[in-house]
Amino acid sequence: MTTPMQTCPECEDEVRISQAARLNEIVECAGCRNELEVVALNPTVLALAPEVEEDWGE
Amino acid sequence: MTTPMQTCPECEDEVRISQAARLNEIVECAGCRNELEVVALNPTVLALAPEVEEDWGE
Amino acid sequence: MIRVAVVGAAGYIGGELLRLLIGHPEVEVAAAVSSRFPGKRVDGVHPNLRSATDLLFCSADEVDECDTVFLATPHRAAMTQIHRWIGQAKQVIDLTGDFRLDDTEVYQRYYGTAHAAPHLLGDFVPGIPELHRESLRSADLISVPGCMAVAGVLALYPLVARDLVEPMAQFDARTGSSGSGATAGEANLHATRSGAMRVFAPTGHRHEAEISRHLGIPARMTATGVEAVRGVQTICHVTLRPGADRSAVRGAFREQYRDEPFVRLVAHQRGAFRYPEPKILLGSNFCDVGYAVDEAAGRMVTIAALDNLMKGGAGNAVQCLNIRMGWPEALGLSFPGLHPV
Amino acid sequence: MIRVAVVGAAGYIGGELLRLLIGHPEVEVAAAVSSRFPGKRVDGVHPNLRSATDLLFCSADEVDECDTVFLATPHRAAMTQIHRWIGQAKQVIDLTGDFRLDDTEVYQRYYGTAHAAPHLLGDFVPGIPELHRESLRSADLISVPGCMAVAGVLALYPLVARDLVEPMAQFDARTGSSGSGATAGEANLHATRSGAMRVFAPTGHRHEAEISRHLGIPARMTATGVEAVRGVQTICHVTLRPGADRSAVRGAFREQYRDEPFVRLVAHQRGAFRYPEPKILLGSNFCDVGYAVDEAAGRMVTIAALDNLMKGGAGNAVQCLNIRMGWPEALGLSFPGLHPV
Amino acid sequence: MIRVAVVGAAGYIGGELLRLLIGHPEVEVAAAVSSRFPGKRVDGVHPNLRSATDLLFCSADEVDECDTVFLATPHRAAMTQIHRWIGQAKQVIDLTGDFRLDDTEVYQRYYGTAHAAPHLLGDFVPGIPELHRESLRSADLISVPGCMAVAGVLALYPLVARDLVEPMAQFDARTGSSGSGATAGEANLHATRSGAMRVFAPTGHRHEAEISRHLGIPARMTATGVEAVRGVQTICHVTLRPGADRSAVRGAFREQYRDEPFVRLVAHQRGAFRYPEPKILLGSNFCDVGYAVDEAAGRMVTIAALDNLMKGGAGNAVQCLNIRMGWPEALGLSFPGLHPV
Amino acid sequence: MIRVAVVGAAGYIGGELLRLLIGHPEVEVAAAVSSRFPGKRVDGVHPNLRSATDLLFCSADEVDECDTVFLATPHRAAMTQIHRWIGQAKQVIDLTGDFRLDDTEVYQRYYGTAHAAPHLLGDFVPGIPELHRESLRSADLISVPGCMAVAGVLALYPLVARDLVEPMAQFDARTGSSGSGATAGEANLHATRSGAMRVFAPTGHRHEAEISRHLGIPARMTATGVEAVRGVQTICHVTLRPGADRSAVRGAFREQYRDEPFVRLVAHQRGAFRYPEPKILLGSNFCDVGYAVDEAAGRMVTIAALDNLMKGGAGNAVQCLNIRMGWPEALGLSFPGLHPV
Ligand SMILES: NC(=O)c1ccc[n+]([C@@H]2O[C@H](COP(=O)([O-])OP(=O)(O)OC[C@H]3O[C@@H](n4cnc5c(N)ncnc54)[C@H](OP(=O)(O)O)[C@@H]3O)[C@@H](O)[C@H]2O)c1
Ligand SMILES: NC(=O)c1ccc[n+]([C@@H]2O[C@H](COP(=O)([O-])OP(=O)(O)OC[C@H]3O[C@@H](n4cnc5c(N)ncnc54)[C@H](OP(=O)(O)O)[C@@H]3O)[C@@H](O)[C@H]2O)c1
Ligand SMILES: NC(=O)c1ccc[n+]([C@@H]2O[C@H](COP(=O)([O-])OP(=O)(O)OC[C@H]3O[C@@H](n4cnc5c(N)ncnc54)[C@H](OP(=O)(O)O)[C@@H]3O)[C@@H](O)[C@H]2O)c1
Ligand SMILES: NC(=O)c1ccc[n+]([C@@H]2O[C@H](COP(=O)([O-])OP(=O)(O)OC[C@H]3O[C@@H](n4cnc5c(N)ncnc54)[C@H](OP(=O)(O)O)[C@@H]3O)[C@@H](O)[C@H]2O)c1
Ligand SMILES: [Zn+2]
Ligand SMILES: [Zn+2]
Repeated sequence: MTTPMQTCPECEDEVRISQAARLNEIVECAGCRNELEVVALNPTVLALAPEVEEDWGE
Repeated sequence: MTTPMQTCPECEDEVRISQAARLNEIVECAGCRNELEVVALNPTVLALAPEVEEDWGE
Repeated sequence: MIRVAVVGAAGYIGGELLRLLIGHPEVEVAAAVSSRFPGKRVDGVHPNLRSATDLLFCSADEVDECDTVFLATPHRAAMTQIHRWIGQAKQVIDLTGDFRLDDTEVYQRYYGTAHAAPHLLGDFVPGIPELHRESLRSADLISVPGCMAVAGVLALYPLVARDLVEPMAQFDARTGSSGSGATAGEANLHATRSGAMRVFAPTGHRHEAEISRHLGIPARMTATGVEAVRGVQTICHVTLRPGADRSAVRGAFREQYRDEPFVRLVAHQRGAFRYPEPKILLGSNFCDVGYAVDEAAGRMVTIAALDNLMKGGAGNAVQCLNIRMGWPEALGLSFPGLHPV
Repeated sequence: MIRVAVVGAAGYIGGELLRLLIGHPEVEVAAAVSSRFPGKRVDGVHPNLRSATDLLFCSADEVDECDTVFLATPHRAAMTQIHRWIGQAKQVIDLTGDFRLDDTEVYQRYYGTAHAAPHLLGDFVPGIPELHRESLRSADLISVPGCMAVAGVLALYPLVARDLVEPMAQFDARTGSSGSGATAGEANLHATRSGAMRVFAPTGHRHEAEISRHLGIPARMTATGVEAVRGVQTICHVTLRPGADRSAVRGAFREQYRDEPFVRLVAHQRGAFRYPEPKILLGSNFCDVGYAVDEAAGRMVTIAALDNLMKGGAGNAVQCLNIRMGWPEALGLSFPGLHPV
Repeated sequence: MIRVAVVGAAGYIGGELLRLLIGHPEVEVAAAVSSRFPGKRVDGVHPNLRSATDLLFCSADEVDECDTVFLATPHRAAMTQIHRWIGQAKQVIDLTGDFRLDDTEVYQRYYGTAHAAPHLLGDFVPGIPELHRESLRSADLISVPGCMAVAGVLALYPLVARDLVEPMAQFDARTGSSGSGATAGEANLHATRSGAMRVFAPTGHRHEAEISRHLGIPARMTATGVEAVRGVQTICHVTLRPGADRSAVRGAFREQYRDEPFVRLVAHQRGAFRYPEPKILLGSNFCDVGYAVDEAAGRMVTIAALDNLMKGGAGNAVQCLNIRMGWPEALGLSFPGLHPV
Repeated sequence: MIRVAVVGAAGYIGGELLRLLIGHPEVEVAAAVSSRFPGKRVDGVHPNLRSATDLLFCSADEVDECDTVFLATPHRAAMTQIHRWIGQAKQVIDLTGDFRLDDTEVYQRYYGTAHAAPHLLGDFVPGIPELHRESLRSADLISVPGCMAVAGVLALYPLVARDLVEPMAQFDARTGSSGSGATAGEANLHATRSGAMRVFAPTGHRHEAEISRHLGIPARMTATGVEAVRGVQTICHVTLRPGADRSAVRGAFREQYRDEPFVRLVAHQRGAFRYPEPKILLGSNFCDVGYAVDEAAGRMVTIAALDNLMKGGAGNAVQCLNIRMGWPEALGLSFPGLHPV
């Protein structure tokens, strides 16, 4: 079961959150592949998870 | 022995013509790699030699 | 089952068409035309088709009536032979450059020769499902665009259609060696072409004209041959219109391609493949499209990648056939591509 | 429809299994196990699966009961986890080296460690349809051989089975970089590995032991990493038995492989692809086999080529699954390979 | 004979410096600094130096006084260690990004960190002989620019210096995998990086800032990793000023580079190598520069190519050393490059 | 200073000779012969020589007397033209296959044609400094061996000379595309040759005959074209004589090559380059040689690598010239090779 869609704060793509989602759970946005943290429940609020910038090294 | 420099009609680079050059002789310009024809002597006049366009095929 | 013929079947596009059509559940390949190899086995030229077919090449004269003819000859040959094939088949799907432009003067400028069948130019429907799907459903003359043109058009169309960018596009295109066909000369010798970054068209590449036609804005293209056999990638530099921002750009792409079976948005924040890259598309019919917006500078970049023999040619042609016949659009085109590769 | 799980799903073999199983009409992928990426999208690691699946990786603990489990972990992990998976699925198809040998001493010699589940060694049916098709029809434990071993065995079996060659085989194997998996270190850095001809196993390669087991003759192998991502080719030098000639050799191969769906004989007199070459096999499940006989010298050479992730691994595993389930043997394995590429 | 030390000697730039300096008739390599390999043979890391040297790596603490120190460490390490090296050598030639910009704010913007030695920024002479030869003759602090920056600056400088183009340059840069150094992670795994067309910097590449500094006009750069180990190529799109035509452009390049030992004009009408290409430059110190003018459109393209480890780094640094020491500028840099390759 | 002429100067070997000879301090290139390009610039064909020379190709008839002529024509052309060149120069250094064998019957068998100058076969000294240095000091006719032959001979000679192995050698040779010259046809088209593992000589390669001649034992060779432009690697399988062990093998190689300027022993326990690999040898004149002994099996493998245009051809020829002229043997041959590359 999934709740109705949430919107990714980065790319505005729709993100599916399972109904069993807990606070601080990390989900991945399919649009931009950012990691999103569930920062509030009822209603669910998503925020960009802090992350070290990934380097391609070029 | 070479005559003083001629100028390439295509790229304006200097082209060395041997003093023994004959009419209709073909020389190659170092600047643009076009083939140049000696179309007159005394003074020497160079013209672009007619050439099928080379295709890279891409 | 329909019966199809492929003209220019011994070439790269011809071979890719054969691979797809032999594997297509609704199609029977009735003829594979080659002037050099009539009577020879098709898999002698296309070794990947060993055990897939016992088909032999035939000459053009041996072709019976059939439903659809695919033209995969060099430029110019299609427009001189077009009447013959129109007489012999219900549909002609042309993959050459001959019927891609609708303006004879532009044609003359870019191809350096007069058009041999100018009266037919207006009858061809451009083989771009994403822009012309409805017309393709009933089209009997289809002209599939050039590989870099497909990439360029798909990468920019959502922005141009919504007036998000200024009307001028600068393309930087890269292509593998199969883009020049199987009949190329010594510039394509392995030792010369291997590892190349060959700027073969610094200005004035022919696909400029096609992109301009479809987008209605001027396009400039610099094209470079890089180390690859298959694969095209285009980078496009455009200036944002006042008011256009990242969100509008994102929305435009998402809306435009939401339901497209063969266009994928690839503009991720992480991973080695965060922007479109041809290598994971080999053999697949996808055109991957991505973008990056520099809001501060008021500029943006779009990126598109595809397999030039697939979405850039034969695959796109089969997609058009599927649409024309009312079949599922992805029929025979389901190979997703490989990784690693 | 059966439900399957892939363990080691974030690796190269795991990714190839996912590609094949997601596209397989009789299979539902119930679980893709990864310890590093649970909860992450599968297409984040395998970008070619974008739009093919929304599947997420899960941890081993999250796997429900399913019909078949594929093990694509590093060596050693399979034999220590085997009981868990046997308890959870009806069939286990192992792609690691753990159950490929039937002799614990040979195992110890080639892998440098004691076997963790020696009692099970005899229960695994080797995943070589060409030699063990009948046993595979009812096998619940299947061990798919190594990529170079498959090539080596198929290239030599017809000759050994008919006693046409002396009992000693010298192999020269070449492999692309994907053969060492996605977790390899700095020796696989692009700048180091690119253009390599790296003799990584001058003597004593592990696949020697597998080949010897299946052929019943001593085998020696020198293995070299060459420039390629996918692809394995083995050259095998053998001495003809007295009386064995070209005709006998040709007859042996033809008879052996006449009806095999995934073995093709390639020993032509002309063309650039007259002997087996991996590049036209990328993504396909074929093992191409060829040979050249030097009657005067009483020696011959056999040549085999395959895609290490396909017939050399995941493709072969799916072929075994098809046999086990009684499905058409080529189901989900019909991609013929590309040319040019 | 001068005594030199190389810091970061186990890296790609460090290894190239060692190759050049060991072969340089006026130089003795006194120290090759590596933190990971002190006491280990230099040719263990750089196998091309086998039989050329018995040198061992040492730690930074073991370095005696010497004449010149080359810094080939990662970014940031140079600016934190700079005082140490200034105290120990008469000249410091820095190859990192740390002293390439003269504006701390621009530095902060492009490198995402505050500069650790801002007071020294003005003391470094840019290591571009073609622009700063006179200053280099007496420079004791030299900062060698980035590989794509060198290419970009040399390709555009003659035009900008003569006001032939509008003040905005759009660069499309392509680079081989060695550009990211020997310490890169899994994005540089062979199977992932091989055959790539990876747009790793769609906008905002750091070399933009360097180019802008040297040319005094805004520069935008999109950078793509393509299949190559060594080699950089930049394409630059600019708009011609009114009145500027092909003849003026040609004259500008010819005049500017007539006497430059390491810049060659390559803009021919024929041949596969008619524009600059990196592959024939491997190991050489040339930067080849070419151009194509589209007078009708009022636009032009410049093209530059070099070996990123040579003219894009170590070779350029040695050229600077030669100038500083009053030696012939090409000393130790005479390798012309290979063809075919 | 001596004056030299290169015949076949527009080919790959010819171009490499020009590069080396133009850079050689004791040599002046008096003539570069080409039938297709007389009067054209040499750097039009060999773009790496831009700025190194203004030399033009000439026809054979325009060649004046000179000291040394290098023949780099296709096979057969050398033996039919040999008298002309002997009359015109003091030394002839032939790089073709025409004077490599000393037995006309073996020649006929391997080349399929009768020899045109059999009386001269005995007059040519083989251009293998490691075996014939003394004779080369006064040789006026030198025949440089084939690229794979040089590798094969150097890899095995120390063992054969000391009777450490049984008299039968099985070679597996791999080569880049430049090995087939610049005039090759469509099998060398980039899209076909790229990524190849093409077994072009499963049995009976011509270099077998050369190796047998120099080693005095039968040699068999299987040759494969792999992805590379330059580079040859040979693997040789031999059987140890009773009593021969690892220590004896090691001693043999060390003793044989201790003072050789261009043979390096590479048989390390660690590192990605622990055995000979061609890629770090591009442009260098080294032949790297390594080995691995399987004492238990009584067998061993030797491995050799070189750049086919250098130690496998032009470089070796210049080394022979240096010896003949009494110059330092490495004059003009000091480029060590690149890494990474
Ligand atoms: N390569 C690509 O990436 C690509 C992508 C999109 C579109 N295209 C277009 O597709 C067409 C074919 O390209 P390609 O790359 O496949 O070229 P190709 O490999 O050179 O093949 C062309 C084939 O056409 C045949 N042919 C030559 N002259 C002909 C004539 N006068 N009449 C009929 N057939 C003739 C040749 O075979 P026979 O001489 O044996 O008949 C040849 O096999 C071109 O128009 C090209 O622009 C190519
Ligand atoms: N590559 C080939 O050509 C080829 C061909 C035939 C057979 N094989 C065999 O197939 C197996 C996988 O090879 P590969 O090339 O795919 O390797 P790989 O790319 O390195 O992948 C192995 C995967 O196993 C997982 N893993 C690591 N340690 C594990 C453990 N202790 N338990 C469970 N999973 C673990 C890893 O993912 P997580 O850490 O995220 O779980 C990793 O993604 C090997 O046994 C190999 O011999 C490979
Ligand atoms: N690659 C190019 O094309 C190129 C071109 C021009 C300029 N550059 C610049 O040159 C520098 C080196 O690049 P590269 O490609 O050679 O990188 P690299 O291969 O990664 O080498 C860097 C070397 O620096 C050493 N190092 C690491 N951390 C250090 C520290 N804190 N202090 C001192 N040494 C440290 C490392 O060896 P140890 O850990 O053993 O000391 C390593 O071998 C970079 O600043 C780069 O921007 C590179
Ligand atoms: N490639 C290698 O790795 C290698 C290594 C060692 C030895 N070799 C040997 O070196 C020789 C040249 O090989 P390559 O690879 O350089 O070949 P290539 O690239 O094909 O060059 C041969 C050159 O010979 C000229 N030529 C052709 N026919 C001729 C004739 N009848 N008389 C005089 N010149 C003729 C051609 O130029 P024009 O037609 O313009 O005169 C051509 O440029 C061959 O004998 C080969 O076996 C090659
Ligand atoms: Zn998002
Ligand atoms: Zn000119």
